[in-house]
Amino acid sequence: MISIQNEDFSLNDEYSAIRSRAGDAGAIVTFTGLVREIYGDNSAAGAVQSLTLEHYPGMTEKCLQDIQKKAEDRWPLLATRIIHRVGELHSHDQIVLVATASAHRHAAFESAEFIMDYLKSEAPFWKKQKSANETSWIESRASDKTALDRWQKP
Amino acid sequence: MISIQNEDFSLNDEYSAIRSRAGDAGAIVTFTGLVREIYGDNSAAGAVQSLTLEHYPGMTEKCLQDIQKKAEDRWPLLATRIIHRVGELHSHDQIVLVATASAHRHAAFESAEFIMDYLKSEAPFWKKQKSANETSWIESRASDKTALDRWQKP
Amino acid sequence: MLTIQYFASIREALSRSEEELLLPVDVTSVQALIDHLGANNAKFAAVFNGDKKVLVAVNQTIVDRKHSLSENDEVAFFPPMTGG
Amino acid sequence: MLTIQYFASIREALSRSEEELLLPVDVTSVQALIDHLGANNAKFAAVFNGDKKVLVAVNQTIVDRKHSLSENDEVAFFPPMTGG
Repeated sequence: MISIQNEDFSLNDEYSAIRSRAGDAGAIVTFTGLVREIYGDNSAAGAVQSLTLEHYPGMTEKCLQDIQKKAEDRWPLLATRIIHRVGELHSHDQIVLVATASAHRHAAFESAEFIMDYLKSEAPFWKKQKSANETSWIESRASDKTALDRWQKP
Repeated sequence: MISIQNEDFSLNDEYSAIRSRAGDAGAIVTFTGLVREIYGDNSAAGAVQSLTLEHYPGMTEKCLQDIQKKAEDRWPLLATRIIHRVGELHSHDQIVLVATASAHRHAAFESAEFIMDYLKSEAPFWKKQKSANETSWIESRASDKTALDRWQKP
Repeated sequence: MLTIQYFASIREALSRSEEELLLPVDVTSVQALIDHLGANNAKFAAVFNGDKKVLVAVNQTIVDRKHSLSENDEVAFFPPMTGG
Repeated sequence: MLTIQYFASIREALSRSEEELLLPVDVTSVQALIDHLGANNAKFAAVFNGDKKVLVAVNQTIVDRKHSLSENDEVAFFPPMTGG
Protein backbone atom coordinates (compact mmCIF):
# COMPACT_ATOMS: atom_id res chain seq x y z
CA MET A 1 0.00 0.00 0.00
CA ILE A 2 1.38 3.37 -1.05
CA SER A 3 0.50 6.94 -0.07
CA ILE A 4 1.88 10.29 -1.18
CA GLN A 5 0.48 12.93 1.13
CA ASN A 6 0.89 16.35 2.69
CA GLU A 7 -0.36 15.21 6.10
CA ASP A 8 1.79 13.68 8.78
CA PHE A 9 1.42 9.96 9.49
CA SER A 10 1.17 7.94 12.70
CA LEU A 11 3.70 5.13 13.02
CA ASN A 12 1.38 3.54 15.56
CA ASP A 13 -1.61 3.45 13.20
CA GLU A 14 0.51 2.05 10.37
CA TYR A 15 2.11 -0.55 12.60
CA SER A 16 -1.28 -1.68 13.93
CA ALA A 17 -2.66 -1.90 10.40
CA ILE A 18 0.29 -3.86 9.05
CA ARG A 19 0.24 -6.15 12.08
CA SER A 20 -3.38 -7.09 11.50
CA ARG A 21 -2.96 -7.33 7.72
CA ALA A 22 0.17 -9.49 7.90
CA GLY A 23 -1.45 -12.55 9.46
CA ASP A 24 1.21 -14.88 10.86
CA ALA A 25 4.14 -12.48 10.69
CA GLY A 26 7.13 -13.11 12.93
CA ALA A 27 8.95 -9.87 12.10
CA ILE A 28 7.90 -6.30 11.36
CA VAL A 29 10.51 -3.68 10.44
CA THR A 30 9.71 0.02 10.21
CA PHE A 31 11.91 2.76 8.86
CA THR A 32 11.06 6.40 9.53
CA GLY A 33 12.96 9.22 7.84
CA LEU A 34 13.03 12.57 9.65
CA VAL A 35 14.03 16.11 8.64
CA ARG A 36 17.48 16.86 10.02
CA GLU A 37 18.59 20.29 11.21
CA ILE A 38 21.53 20.63 8.86
CA TYR A 39 21.63 19.11 5.41
CA GLY A 40 25.00 18.04 4.08
CA ASP A 41 27.97 19.79 5.67
CA ASN A 42 26.80 23.21 4.63
CA SER A 43 26.73 24.50 8.19
CA ALA A 44 27.51 28.02 7.04
CA ALA A 45 23.98 28.20 5.70
CA GLY A 46 22.62 27.95 9.24
CA ALA A 47 20.03 25.58 10.57
CA VAL A 48 17.40 24.43 8.10
CA GLN A 49 14.21 26.39 8.65
CA SER A 50 12.09 24.36 6.29
CA LEU A 51 12.22 21.75 3.60
CA THR A 52 9.88 21.67 0.62
CA LEU A 53 9.28 18.35 -1.08
CA GLU A 54 8.20 18.40 -4.72
CA HIS A 55 7.29 15.28 -6.69
CA TYR A 56 6.10 14.17 -10.12
CA PRO A 57 2.46 13.11 -9.61
CA GLY A 58 1.68 9.93 -11.51
CA MET A 59 5.28 8.84 -11.99
CA THR A 60 5.85 8.80 -8.22
CA GLU A 61 3.02 6.33 -7.58
CA LYS A 62 4.08 4.17 -10.54
CA CYS A 63 7.67 4.16 -9.38
CA LEU A 64 6.86 3.27 -5.77
CA GLN A 65 4.58 0.48 -6.96
CA ASP A 66 7.42 -0.88 -9.11
CA ILE A 67 9.80 -0.79 -6.13
CA GLN A 68 7.25 -2.47 -3.89
CA LYS A 69 6.67 -5.18 -6.48
CA LYS A 70 10.41 -5.77 -6.87
CA ALA A 71 10.68 -6.24 -3.08
CA GLU A 72 7.68 -8.59 -3.01
CA ASP A 73 9.15 -10.65 -5.84
CA ARG A 74 12.46 -10.96 -4.02
CA TRP A 75 11.38 -11.66 -0.42
CA PRO A 76 8.38 -13.55 1.02
CA LEU A 77 6.60 -10.49 2.40
CA LEU A 78 3.26 -10.60 4.18
CA ALA A 79 2.64 -6.85 3.98
CA THR A 80 4.42 -3.67 2.93
CA ARG A 81 3.59 -0.02 3.46
CA ILE A 82 5.16 3.09 1.96
CA ILE A 83 4.20 6.66 2.88
CA HIS A 84 6.04 9.67 1.53
CA ARG A 85 5.14 13.21 2.45
CA VAL A 86 5.33 16.20 0.09
CA GLY A 87 4.96 19.94 0.66
CA GLU A 88 6.58 22.02 3.36
CA LEU A 89 8.20 20.26 6.32
CA HIS A 90 10.23 21.41 9.31
CA SER A 91 13.09 20.13 11.48
CA HIS A 92 12.32 16.75 13.09
CA ASP A 93 9.17 16.22 10.99
CA GLN A 94 8.56 12.74 9.64
CA ILE A 95 9.18 12.53 5.85
CA VAL A 96 8.92 8.89 4.91
CA LEU A 97 7.76 5.58 6.33
CA VAL A 98 8.57 2.11 5.03
CA ALA A 99 7.23 -0.92 6.90
CA THR A 100 7.59 -4.57 5.96
CA ALA A 101 6.28 -7.76 7.56
CA SER A 102 7.56 -11.28 6.99
CA ALA A 103 7.76 -14.64 8.71
CA HIS A 104 11.44 -14.10 9.52
CA ARG A 105 13.54 -11.09 10.41
CA HIS A 106 16.05 -11.26 7.59
CA ALA A 107 13.43 -10.74 4.85
CA ALA A 108 11.80 -7.89 6.78
CA PHE A 109 15.10 -6.05 7.34
CA GLU A 110 16.48 -6.55 3.85
CA SER A 111 13.29 -5.61 2.03
CA ALA A 112 12.80 -2.41 4.04
CA GLU A 113 16.36 -1.33 3.32
CA PHE A 114 15.97 -2.32 -0.35
CA ILE A 115 12.81 -0.21 -0.69
CA MET A 116 14.51 2.80 0.92
CA ASP A 117 17.60 2.45 -1.28
CA TYR A 118 15.51 2.36 -4.46
CA LEU A 119 13.15 5.07 -3.27
CA LYS A 120 16.11 7.41 -2.66
CA SER A 121 17.57 6.91 -6.13
CA GLU A 122 14.56 6.23 -8.33
CA ALA A 123 11.41 7.85 -6.97
CA PRO A 124 10.85 11.36 -8.39
CA PHE A 125 11.00 13.48 -5.23
CA TRP A 126 13.13 16.60 -4.82
CA LYS A 127 13.98 18.49 -1.67
CA LYS A 128 14.54 22.21 -1.45
CA GLN A 129 15.87 23.59 1.81
CA LYS A 130 15.35 27.04 3.19
CA SER A 131 17.83 27.98 5.91
CA ALA A 132 18.45 31.22 7.76
CA ASN A 133 20.78 32.44 5.04
CA GLU A 134 19.88 30.70 1.80
CA THR A 135 17.46 28.64 -0.26
CA SER A 136 18.80 25.72 -2.29
CA TRP A 137 17.90 22.43 -3.90
CA ILE A 138 19.51 19.50 -2.15
CA GLU A 139 21.97 17.66 -4.38
CA SER A 140 21.77 13.90 -4.80
CA ARG A 141 24.50 11.94 -3.03
CA ALA A 142 26.80 9.48 -4.77
CA SER A 143 26.38 7.17 -1.75
CA ASP A 144 22.70 6.78 -2.62
CA LYS A 145 23.61 5.45 -6.06
CA THR A 146 26.24 3.08 -4.70
CA ALA A 147 23.70 1.82 -2.11
CA LEU A 148 21.95 0.14 -5.04
CA ASP A 149 25.02 -1.88 -6.02
CA ARG A 150 24.58 -4.47 -3.27
CA TRP A 151 21.10 -5.35 -4.56
CA GLN A 152 22.31 -5.78 -8.13
CA LYS A 153 24.99 -8.38 -7.61
CA PRO A 154 24.14 -11.63 -9.37
CA MET B 1 18.22 1.37 27.30
CA ILE B 2 17.32 -2.22 28.02
CA SER B 3 14.25 -3.86 29.58
CA ILE B 4 13.39 -7.48 30.34
CA GLN B 5 9.74 -7.61 31.26
CA ASN B 6 6.59 -9.69 31.46
CA GLU B 7 4.36 -6.83 30.30
CA ASP B 8 3.63 -6.00 26.70
CA PHE B 9 5.21 -2.87 25.21
CA SER B 10 3.88 -0.08 23.04
CA LEU B 11 5.82 0.55 19.84
CA ASN B 12 4.32 4.01 19.76
CA ASP B 13 5.57 4.96 23.24
CA GLU B 14 9.03 3.60 22.47
CA TYR B 15 9.19 5.36 19.11
CA SER B 16 8.12 8.67 20.65
CA ALA B 17 10.70 8.29 23.41
CA ILE B 18 13.54 7.43 21.05
CA ARG B 19 12.54 10.22 18.68
CA SER B 20 12.80 12.81 21.43
CA ARG B 21 15.97 11.28 22.89
CA ALA B 22 17.76 11.01 19.57
CA GLY B 23 18.02 14.74 18.86
CA ASP B 24 18.88 15.36 15.23
CA ALA B 25 18.19 11.84 13.93
CA GLY B 26 17.45 11.37 10.25
CA ALA B 27 16.54 7.69 10.50
CA ILE B 28 14.78 5.50 13.05
CA VAL B 29 14.48 1.75 12.49
CA THR B 30 12.30 -0.48 14.63
CA PHE B 31 12.18 -4.26 14.65
CA THR B 32 9.32 -6.08 16.35
CA GLY B 33 9.35 -9.84 16.81
CA LEU B 34 5.96 -11.55 17.11
CA VAL B 35 4.86 -15.05 18.20
CA ARG B 36 4.06 -17.11 15.11
CA GLU B 37 1.31 -19.73 14.95
CA ILE B 38 3.53 -22.64 13.98
CA TYR B 39 7.12 -22.95 15.06
CA GLY B 40 9.50 -24.72 12.72
CA ASP B 41 7.87 -27.13 10.29
CA ASN B 42 6.39 -29.22 13.03
CA SER B 43 2.85 -28.74 11.78
CA ALA B 44 1.81 -32.15 13.11
CA ALA B 45 1.99 -30.67 16.59
CA GLY B 46 -0.89 -28.35 15.75
CA ALA B 47 -1.00 -24.59 16.14
CA VAL B 48 1.01 -23.17 18.99
CA GLN B 49 -1.26 -22.42 21.94
CA SER B 50 1.34 -20.63 23.99
CA LEU B 51 5.01 -19.90 24.25
CA THR B 52 6.89 -19.59 27.54
CA LEU B 53 10.07 -17.55 27.60
CA GLU B 54 12.63 -18.32 30.26
CA HIS B 55 15.83 -16.34 30.79
CA TYR B 56 18.90 -16.14 33.00
CA PRO B 57 18.38 -13.05 35.18
CA GLY B 58 21.59 -11.08 35.51
CA MET B 59 23.36 -12.62 32.57
CA THR B 60 20.58 -11.47 30.22
CA GLU B 61 20.97 -7.81 31.15
CA LYS B 62 24.76 -8.05 31.00
CA CYS B 63 24.62 -9.71 27.62
CA LEU B 64 22.19 -7.21 26.09
CA GLN B 65 24.29 -4.33 27.41
CA ASP B 66 27.36 -5.88 25.75
CA ILE B 67 25.50 -6.21 22.45
CA GLN B 68 24.22 -2.66 22.66
CA LYS B 69 27.73 -1.39 23.38
CA LYS B 70 29.15 -3.34 20.45
CA ALA B 71 26.56 -1.72 18.17
CA GLU B 72 27.26 1.75 19.55
CA ASP B 73 31.00 1.27 19.04
CA ARG B 74 30.45 0.22 15.44
CA TRP B 75 27.84 2.72 14.20
CA PRO B 76 27.23 6.39 15.07
CA LEU B 77 23.97 5.81 16.94
CA LEU B 78 21.95 8.55 18.60
CA ALA B 79 19.74 6.18 20.61
CA THR B 80 19.05 2.48 20.97
CA ARG B 81 16.29 0.60 22.75
CA ILE B 82 15.93 -3.12 23.47
CA ILE B 83 12.89 -4.72 25.12
CA HIS B 84 12.54 -8.47 25.51
CA ARG B 85 9.52 -10.08 27.09
CA VAL B 86 9.62 -13.21 29.25
CA GLY B 87 6.88 -15.43 30.68
CA GLU B 88 3.88 -16.84 28.85
CA LEU B 89 2.97 -15.41 25.46
CA HIS B 90 0.39 -16.28 22.82
CA SER B 91 0.07 -16.24 19.03
CA HIS B 92 0.66 -12.78 17.54
CA ASP B 93 1.95 -11.34 20.83
CA GLN B 94 4.94 -9.04 20.67
CA ILE B 95 8.13 -10.70 22.00
CA VAL B 96 10.98 -8.32 21.29
CA LEU B 97 11.61 -4.74 20.21
CA VAL B 98 14.84 -3.27 18.91
CA ALA B 99 14.92 0.38 17.87
CA THR B 100 17.90 2.39 16.66
CA ALA B 101 18.26 6.03 15.65
CA SER B 102 21.07 7.55 13.60
CA ALA B 103 21.77 10.47 11.31
CA HIS B 104 21.58 8.21 8.25
CA ARG B 105 19.55 5.17 7.33
CA HIS B 106 22.37 2.72 6.70
CA ALA B 107 23.62 2.86 10.32
CA ALA B 108 20.09 2.56 11.71
CA PHE B 109 19.26 -0.50 9.57
CA GLU B 110 22.57 -2.30 10.05
CA SER B 111 22.75 -1.76 13.80
CA ALA B 112 19.17 -2.97 14.40
CA GLU B 113 19.84 -6.15 12.42
CA PHE B 114 23.21 -6.61 14.17
CA ILE B 115 21.55 -6.33 17.60
CA MET B 116 18.87 -8.86 16.62
CA ASP B 117 21.43 -11.30 15.19
CA TYR B 118 23.51 -11.20 18.36
CA LEU B 119 20.49 -11.27 20.64
CA LYS B 120 19.24 -14.44 18.92
CA SER B 121 22.53 -16.29 19.35
CA GLU B 122 24.02 -14.86 22.53
CA ALA B 123 21.33 -13.63 24.90
CA PRO B 124 20.22 -16.32 27.38
CA PHE B 125 16.55 -16.70 26.48
CA TRP B 126 14.81 -20.01 25.82
CA LYS B 127 11.42 -20.64 24.28
CA LYS B 128 9.15 -23.52 25.18
CA GLN B 129 6.08 -24.05 23.04
CA LYS B 130 2.83 -25.65 24.04
CA SER B 131 0.69 -26.76 21.13
CA ALA B 132 -2.55 -28.71 20.95
CA ASN B 133 -0.68 -32.01 21.00
CA GLU B 134 2.68 -31.47 22.64
CA THR B 135 5.03 -29.37 24.75
CA SER B 136 8.61 -28.87 23.62
CA TRP B 137 11.62 -26.63 23.87
CA ILE B 138 12.35 -24.83 20.61
CA GLU B 139 15.70 -25.85 19.14
CA SER B 140 18.20 -23.23 18.06
CA ARG B 141 18.57 -22.80 14.31
CA ALA B 142 21.87 -23.06 12.46
CA SER B 143 20.82 -20.03 10.40
CA ASP B 144 20.95 -17.90 13.54
CA LYS B 145 24.60 -18.81 14.05
CA THR B 146 25.50 -18.18 10.42
CA ALA B 147 23.73 -14.80 10.61
CA LEU B 148 26.64 -13.69 12.81
CA ASP B 149 29.23 -14.45 10.15
CA ARG B 150 28.54 -11.30 8.12
CA TRP B 151 29.36 -9.12 11.15
CA GLN B 152 32.63 -10.89 11.86
CA LYS B 153 34.33 -10.46 8.53
CA PRO B 154 37.49 -8.32 8.85
CA MET C 1 0.54 16.69 -28.99
CA LEU C 2 3.66 16.13 -26.88
CA THR C 3 3.43 17.18 -23.23
CA ILE C 4 6.63 18.38 -21.57
CA GLN C 5 7.00 18.80 -17.81
CA TYR C 6 9.84 20.33 -15.82
CA PHE C 7 10.55 19.69 -12.15
CA ALA C 8 12.54 21.10 -9.26
CA SER C 9 15.73 23.04 -10.14
CA ILE C 10 15.09 22.54 -13.89
CA ARG C 11 11.60 24.02 -13.55
CA GLU C 12 13.02 27.01 -11.69
CA ALA C 13 15.94 27.53 -14.08
CA LEU C 14 13.60 27.53 -17.10
CA SER C 15 10.75 29.36 -15.35
CA ARG C 16 8.24 26.92 -16.72
CA SER C 17 6.55 23.81 -15.40
CA GLU C 18 4.66 22.42 -18.37
CA GLU C 19 4.17 23.01 -22.07
CA GLU C 20 2.64 21.30 -25.08
CA LEU C 21 4.35 20.87 -28.42
CA LEU C 22 3.29 19.63 -31.81
CA LEU C 23 6.12 17.22 -32.56
CA PRO C 24 8.08 18.42 -35.66
CA VAL C 25 8.66 15.54 -38.11
CA ASP C 26 12.44 15.63 -37.71
CA VAL C 27 12.26 15.41 -33.89
CA THR C 28 12.27 11.66 -33.38
CA SER C 29 14.41 11.25 -30.24
CA VAL C 30 14.86 12.84 -26.84
CA GLN C 31 18.18 14.32 -27.98
CA ALA C 32 16.49 15.84 -31.05
CA LEU C 33 13.81 17.34 -28.78
CA ILE C 34 16.48 18.87 -26.52
CA ASP C 35 18.24 20.35 -29.56
CA HIS C 36 14.92 21.65 -30.89
CA LEU C 37 13.97 23.29 -27.59
CA GLY C 38 17.45 24.77 -27.13
CA ALA C 39 17.69 26.15 -30.67
CA ASN C 40 15.59 29.19 -29.90
CA ASN C 41 16.20 29.46 -26.18
CA ALA C 42 19.67 30.09 -24.77
CA LYS C 43 18.50 29.48 -21.19
CA PHE C 44 17.29 26.06 -22.19
CA ALA C 45 20.54 25.23 -23.99
CA ALA C 46 22.53 26.35 -20.92
CA VAL C 47 20.58 24.06 -18.59
CA PHE C 48 20.92 21.04 -20.85
CA ASN C 49 24.59 21.54 -21.60
CA GLY C 50 25.54 22.62 -18.07
CA ASP C 51 27.50 20.77 -15.41
CA LYS C 52 24.45 19.42 -13.64
CA LYS C 53 22.87 16.20 -14.70
CA VAL C 54 19.42 16.41 -16.27
CA LEU C 55 17.32 13.25 -16.29
CA VAL C 56 14.58 12.50 -18.82
CA ALA C 57 11.45 10.41 -18.37
CA VAL C 58 9.18 9.45 -21.26
CA ASN C 59 5.73 8.30 -20.19
CA GLN C 60 6.95 8.26 -16.58
CA THR C 61 9.91 5.96 -17.15
CA ILE C 62 13.50 7.16 -17.06
CA VAL C 63 15.13 6.82 -20.51
CA ASP C 64 18.37 7.87 -22.15
CA ARG C 65 18.66 10.58 -24.79
CA LYS C 66 18.61 8.13 -27.69
CA HIS C 67 15.07 7.09 -26.75
CA SER C 68 12.67 7.66 -29.66
CA LEU C 69 9.62 9.88 -29.27
CA SER C 70 6.05 9.45 -30.46
CA GLU C 71 3.16 11.85 -30.85
CA ASN C 72 1.32 12.14 -27.49
CA ASP C 73 4.30 11.12 -25.36
CA GLU C 74 4.61 12.61 -21.90
CA VAL C 75 8.18 13.89 -21.53
CA ALA C 76 9.66 15.17 -18.26
CA PHE C 77 13.00 16.79 -17.41
CA PHE C 78 14.35 16.89 -13.86
CA PRO C 79 17.52 16.69 -11.73
CA PRO C 80 18.61 13.49 -9.90
CA MET C 81 16.10 12.54 -7.19
CA THR C 82 16.56 13.46 -3.55
CA GLY C 83 13.57 11.94 -1.78
CA GLY C 84 13.45 9.71 1.25
CA MET D 1 30.82 -21.94 47.78
CA LEU D 2 30.16 -22.57 44.09
CA THR D 3 26.66 -21.75 42.81
CA ILE D 4 25.34 -23.86 39.95
CA GLN D 5 22.25 -22.90 37.94
CA TYR D 6 20.41 -24.93 35.31
CA PHE D 7 18.09 -23.47 32.67
CA ALA D 8 15.42 -24.55 30.19
CA SER D 9 15.63 -28.15 28.91
CA ILE D 10 18.69 -28.85 31.11
CA ARG D 11 16.82 -27.70 34.20
CA GLU D 12 13.89 -29.96 33.30
CA ALA D 13 16.04 -32.99 32.44
CA LEU D 14 17.88 -32.73 35.76
CA SER D 15 14.84 -31.67 37.78
CA ARG D 16 16.82 -28.98 39.50
CA SER D 17 17.30 -25.27 38.98
CA GLU D 18 20.04 -24.33 41.41
CA GLU D 19 22.43 -25.86 43.89
CA GLU D 20 25.47 -24.91 45.92
CA LEU D 21 28.64 -26.91 46.13
CA LEU D 22 31.79 -26.71 48.20
CA LEU D 23 34.41 -27.00 45.48
CA PRO D 24 36.51 -30.20 45.96
CA VAL D 25 40.22 -29.45 45.66
CA ASP D 26 40.69 -31.59 42.57
CA VAL D 27 37.84 -29.87 40.69
CA THR D 28 39.67 -27.05 38.99
CA SER D 29 37.96 -26.80 35.61
CA VAL D 30 34.46 -26.87 34.12
CA GLN D 31 35.15 -30.34 32.70
CA ALA D 32 36.25 -31.59 36.15
CA LEU D 33 33.04 -30.18 37.63
CA ILE D 34 30.94 -31.97 34.98
CA ASP D 35 32.77 -35.24 35.72
CA HIS D 36 32.32 -34.71 39.45
CA LEU D 37 28.58 -34.02 39.15
CA GLY D 38 28.07 -36.96 36.79
CA ALA D 39 30.04 -39.44 38.90
CA ASN D 40 27.18 -40.04 41.31
CA ASN D 41 24.26 -39.15 39.04
CA ALA D 42 23.51 -41.13 35.88
CA LYS D 43 20.88 -38.63 34.75
CA PHE D 44 23.44 -35.88 34.90
CA ALA D 45 26.03 -37.89 32.98
CA ALA D 46 23.39 -38.67 30.29
CA VAL D 47 22.54 -35.01 29.78
CA PHE D 48 26.18 -33.96 29.50
CA ASN D 49 27.23 -36.76 27.21
CA GLY D 50 24.06 -36.74 25.11
CA ASP D 51 23.51 -35.56 21.53
CA LYS D 52 22.32 -32.13 22.53
CA LYS D 53 24.73 -29.31 23.05
CA VAL D 54 25.10 -28.02 26.61
CA LEU D 55 26.57 -24.54 27.04
CA VAL D 56 28.39 -23.36 30.16
CA ALA D 57 28.66 -19.85 31.59
CA VAL D 58 30.97 -18.93 34.44
CA ASN D 59 30.13 -15.65 36.13
CA GLN D 60 27.62 -14.96 33.37
CA THR D 61 30.06 -15.30 30.49
CA ILE D 62 30.03 -18.26 28.08
CA VAL D 63 33.22 -20.32 28.46
CA ASP D 64 34.56 -23.63 27.16
CA ARG D 65 35.02 -26.73 29.29
CA LYS D 66 38.71 -26.09 29.88
CA HIS D 67 37.88 -22.90 31.75
CA SER D 68 39.26 -23.00 35.29
CA LEU D 69 37.03 -22.60 38.31
CA SER D 70 37.45 -20.65 41.52
CA GLU D 71 35.69 -20.78 44.86
CA ASN D 72 32.54 -18.55 44.71
CA ASP D 73 32.13 -18.79 40.93
CA GLU D 74 28.61 -18.71 39.49
CA VAL D 75 28.32 -21.58 37.02
CA ALA D 76 25.34 -22.11 34.72
CA PHE D 77 24.42 -24.91 32.30
CA PHE D 78 21.87 -24.41 29.51
CA PRO D 79 21.03 -25.33 25.91
CA PRO D 80 21.74 -23.01 22.93
CA MET D 81 19.70 -19.81 23.15
CA THR D 82 16.41 -19.34 21.32
CA GLY D 83 15.32 -15.80 22.17
CA GLY D 84 14.27 -12.98 19.90
